Amino acid sequence: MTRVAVVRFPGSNCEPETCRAVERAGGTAFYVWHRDTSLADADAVILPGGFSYGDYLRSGAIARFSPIMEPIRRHAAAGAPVLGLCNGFQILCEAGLLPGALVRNAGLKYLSRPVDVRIERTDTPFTSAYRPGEVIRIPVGHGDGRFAAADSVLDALEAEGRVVLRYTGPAAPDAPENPNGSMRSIAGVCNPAGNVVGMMPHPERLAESALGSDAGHRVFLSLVRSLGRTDPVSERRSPAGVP
Amino acid sequence: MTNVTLGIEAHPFPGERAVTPAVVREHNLNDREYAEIVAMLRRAPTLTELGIFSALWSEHCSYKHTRPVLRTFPTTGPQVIQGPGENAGVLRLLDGWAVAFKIESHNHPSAVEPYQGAATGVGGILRDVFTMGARPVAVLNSLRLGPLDDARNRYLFAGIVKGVGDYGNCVGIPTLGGEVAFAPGYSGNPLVNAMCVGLLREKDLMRARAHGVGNVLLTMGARTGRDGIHGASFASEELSEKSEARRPQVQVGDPFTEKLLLEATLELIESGLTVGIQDMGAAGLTSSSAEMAARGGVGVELDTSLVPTREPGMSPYEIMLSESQERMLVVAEPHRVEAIQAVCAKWELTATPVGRVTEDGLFRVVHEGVVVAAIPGEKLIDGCPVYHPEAVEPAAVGARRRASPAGAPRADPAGALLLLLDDPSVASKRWVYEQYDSTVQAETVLGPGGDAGVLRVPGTGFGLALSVDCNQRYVALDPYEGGKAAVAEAARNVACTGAVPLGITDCLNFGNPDRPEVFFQFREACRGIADACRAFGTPVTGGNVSLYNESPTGAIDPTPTVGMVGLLRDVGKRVPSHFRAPGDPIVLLGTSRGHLGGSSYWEVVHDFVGGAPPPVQLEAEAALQRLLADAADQGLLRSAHDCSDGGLAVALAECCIGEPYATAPLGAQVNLGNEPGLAPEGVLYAEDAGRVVVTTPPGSARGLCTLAARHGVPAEPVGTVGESNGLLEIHTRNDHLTYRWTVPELRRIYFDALPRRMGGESDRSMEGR
Amino acid sequence: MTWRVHVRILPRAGLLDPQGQAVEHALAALRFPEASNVHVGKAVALDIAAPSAAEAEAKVRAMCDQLLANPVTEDYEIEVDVGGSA
Amino acid sequence: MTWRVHVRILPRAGLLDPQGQAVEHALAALRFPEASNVHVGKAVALDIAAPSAAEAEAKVRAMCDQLLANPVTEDYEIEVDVGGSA
Ligand SMILES: Nc1ncnc2c1ncn2[C@@H]1O[C@H](COP(=O)(O)OP(=O)(O)O)[C@@H](O)[C@H]1O
Ligand SMILES: [Mg+2]
Repeated sequence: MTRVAVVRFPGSNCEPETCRAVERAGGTAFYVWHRDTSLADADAVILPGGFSYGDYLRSGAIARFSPIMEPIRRHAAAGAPVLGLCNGFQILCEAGLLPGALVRNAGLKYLSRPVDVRIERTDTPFTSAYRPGEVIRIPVGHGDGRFAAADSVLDALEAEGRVVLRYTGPAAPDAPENPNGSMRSIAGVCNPAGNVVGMMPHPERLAESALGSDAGHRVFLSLVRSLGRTDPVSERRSPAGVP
Repeated sequence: MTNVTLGIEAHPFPGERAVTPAVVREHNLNDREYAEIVAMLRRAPTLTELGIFSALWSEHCSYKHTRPVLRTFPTTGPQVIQGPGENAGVLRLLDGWAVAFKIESHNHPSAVEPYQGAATGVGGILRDVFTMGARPVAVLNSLRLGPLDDARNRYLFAGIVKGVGDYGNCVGIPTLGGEVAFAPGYSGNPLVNAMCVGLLREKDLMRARAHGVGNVLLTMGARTGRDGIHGASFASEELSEKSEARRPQVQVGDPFTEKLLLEATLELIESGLTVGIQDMGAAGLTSSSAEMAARGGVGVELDTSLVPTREPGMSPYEIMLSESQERMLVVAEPHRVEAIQAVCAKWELTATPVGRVTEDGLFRVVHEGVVVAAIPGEKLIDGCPVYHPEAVEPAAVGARRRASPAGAPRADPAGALLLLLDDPSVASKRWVYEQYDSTVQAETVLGPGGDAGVLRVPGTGFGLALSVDCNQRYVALDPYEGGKAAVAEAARNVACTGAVPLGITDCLNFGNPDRPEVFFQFREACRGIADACRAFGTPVTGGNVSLYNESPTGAIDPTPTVGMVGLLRDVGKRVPSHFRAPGDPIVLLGTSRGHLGGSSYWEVVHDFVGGAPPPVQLEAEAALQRLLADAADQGLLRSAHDCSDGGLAVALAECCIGEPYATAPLGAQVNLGNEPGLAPEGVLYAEDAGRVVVTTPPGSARGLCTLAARHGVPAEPVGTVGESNGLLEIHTRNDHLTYRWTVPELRRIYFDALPRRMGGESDRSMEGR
Repeated sequence: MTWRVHVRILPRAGLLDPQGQAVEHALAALRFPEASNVHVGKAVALDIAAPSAAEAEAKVRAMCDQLLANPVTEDYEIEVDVGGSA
Repeated sequence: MTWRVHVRILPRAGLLDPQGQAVEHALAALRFPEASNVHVGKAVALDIAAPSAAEAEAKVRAMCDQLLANPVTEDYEIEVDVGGSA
């Protein structure tokens, strides 16, 4: 069984659905607390969405100092999968595990809506079950989601193919293509080795057809498959209980 | 001066102000109430006691003007686990699950400081629900503002929406619905009503009672500051220049601490470590401790010098009356205190013993060894005089009901639809609900933008449908019919998804009850709510009264907001609001009478607010609700949307425009108006109650009509869904006219109305953080 | 003349400042025990065209009262950089 | 000695500052055309216990580098109020 640690920071709030999404894909999910100093033999780590430390000062700025970040760094350096979703992405950027920063949306308001994103890379542990260039519609919910970095960094990201997800429009005839003004419409990036991925949209929120779409399911399926330990029974998307 | 006569002794805290007649008046206690207090204590109260009485005997806490009327609500039913009187009402669902829900106003604080006022309103209602052991799974909000051409109203609107959003978003509770309306009476007096819905296992229900003499009281969560001192009595007076000056310190919300408090509270309840738990809402420590004691039939003693404060030198008066947010009061057996503190520490919170349960029935406050308050606890809660204000309908209201518009309309019947879709009260509220997280928790089945929000109960196949509604125009013109209409619309919205309405919570926003016309509105609106709830079998499980919603410019429109919860047995069968596919037959359910009284059409196109609002036929509404649930269950519905503001034409336009993120809106061809003598305005824009536009799968229209006949609901196939980006064509049979609109244009107007008006307002999003 | 003006907007004393508290805790955890009484607010920087520093300040005061600061929850301070530029 | 220290954190020059732009527009709409080049950032105020103003500043610089400012998108300035208090 693929063991996935879902990190709870004070103020995280997407942990239950993240665990359910992992389990629906055939993995085993468990919580680790931000003060823990080990990942309890996890094969992969997910930093879930939410408002760690209330987003005070800057989203992710305080959480990055949590004790759990040390084992996460080691895990990442060893090439094992690490995924940051929304606030988790913000924390990974603040921690320097991913490049750039996520700043206030260009519209200056919190934005909750579905977006269309294109899968730009399918050789990461979190996107391998998608087709290259596939466009999926999943929700965003963030106030600080505008990806920003120096031009040189952006050029390097493009050159190295490290843009994993890009906003593409339109998700509605009258909606802007790039919902938060992210530079180069970037919705998700990875580290040079491709094992650390961060994205602003929430695949875990739309990962079962009972809610209208399972567009996000394959993020978790990719992970479980890439670790090569799929449990054939639970892959049948049995509805998982709340962990 | 020591206050000893024959009563129980209490002493002024050194340095505090003497209780003079002026000070009594400042506390909003009238002569009769003060005399009751002196008689009860058999001496003059200390300042701390005066503050305690002032808080608990405010309308907000005592319901002294409204209790007799509220008693007339139906509150029982097989589904009711907990009716009014606790922090939230609780209804039974399936498989051992129950739903706790409640609505509350935060009008006055939001008028002063929109961002924090609205944010702390959400915080308060979340605590009311998790205090019961329920995990919050949805919030809804009902907002009323003055017209958006006024900069102050735009500022209030922007701040309120941001405040509601930031708080719920941060705690991680999806906002699944709400309503917003604009009318001149709300200028300077906005309404912010927030509803929270939580889920629990019936066996885990926690009631907020103190019992067990010797048990310990602990405060848990944030420190106590000077925030909102006298918020409860502030909320019970009219806004005036004077209240500006003696405005309490603004309460600032901290949703981050709230989230920790939520987790810690649920863990404490689940672990069985507590005897009782209650949030500190209005009047903070005073009301939480006094109410818990009264419910448990015991006394309490608090030592305010033990309460952790944010600032040094706070007096017992200030500590008792502080409305600092994100605090809870816990009652526990002494040997559990350490375990409770350990749970709190895990969530980075503190819990501090500050008092104990006593056997003498007294509400006693000690500070640094001085007894500063000693009041018979039961009388403190029940002793407040009850008032029966006079209720008279002014003749002018009756005249207004009989009137009809005089001048020429601002547009012909075709152009009227464009004006209506551009009216901020009718237009899409996407500008609002995009600022609210509606998908966190990943149980959202139908998000905002339709008739009701629907969520799934985790780990099950069933769900809840939720809606908040009130048409204040109807209530102003005819409070009884308006009260009925609020319940009927909420129930209809819930029923449109296929759910069965289960029960309501209400938030009764009115003006000053001492004015007979206001109390008339109150009494009659409540009678309407009660009658409708009886007819639908949806008991009132709780709610909130907000009076004195008046500013120097006048009273608000009476606004009894109804929050409805419905049960959807199979979320797989939920019915969305909007048209789904070209070729689907369109069926109109209900009876069209061309009733334009009280309509949006008259308001927007004739600048005339008047006429009698459409009467609600309660039996017909109930039959319609049953039909919708049956039809959904049998798979006969592809979409269902009720007619409300703007009547049938607006409802059809909304069905065509589609869900907010639809890639392409759909057209429709519709034939209307068999009723002889109906003018096109009446056919298009009448607001007859009890009507729903539905679509069926191709070939099922007849089946639906047969089912409708069995339920006694008139049903008429009226047309067909058209092509994407097509036309909405409405043919009125009486006069052989066909009205045509291009749906993409309707869509643009409908979605652009609020952003166009609020465009520049984002600057004030500097508010908050 | 153009003046560079800085405005510092902080939560009013006595009001809860959860952001300031969070930062203070974080600093303590990072072994900066020397920090206390931490508050977090907004900084606004602007160029103001005005004949004198005093008039630039008066203008910005008006801007603060009308827009930049919340009169109910915030206090502000204005600093005009000495020596404007033509 | 305790020093009152103010930190001003502004978006790095050249980075899009939508909040600054929005404020500039709003000011123009309120008839303050004299404002230009508006930027909005954060103000942090703290008391620092340190033997000298220079050491207080050095401490706060370290806090900024580690926590208070984001090196990718923000620049900061530190001001130590002259004359600390004992
Ligand atoms: N304040 C709000 N918060 C969240 N959603 C809202 C709000 N106002 C309106 N909505 C969404 O827009 C939908 C349509 O609103 P409205 O036109 O008032 O509906 P109805 O007439 O069916 O009650 C609501 O059901 C809700 O989903
Ligand atoms: Mg409706």
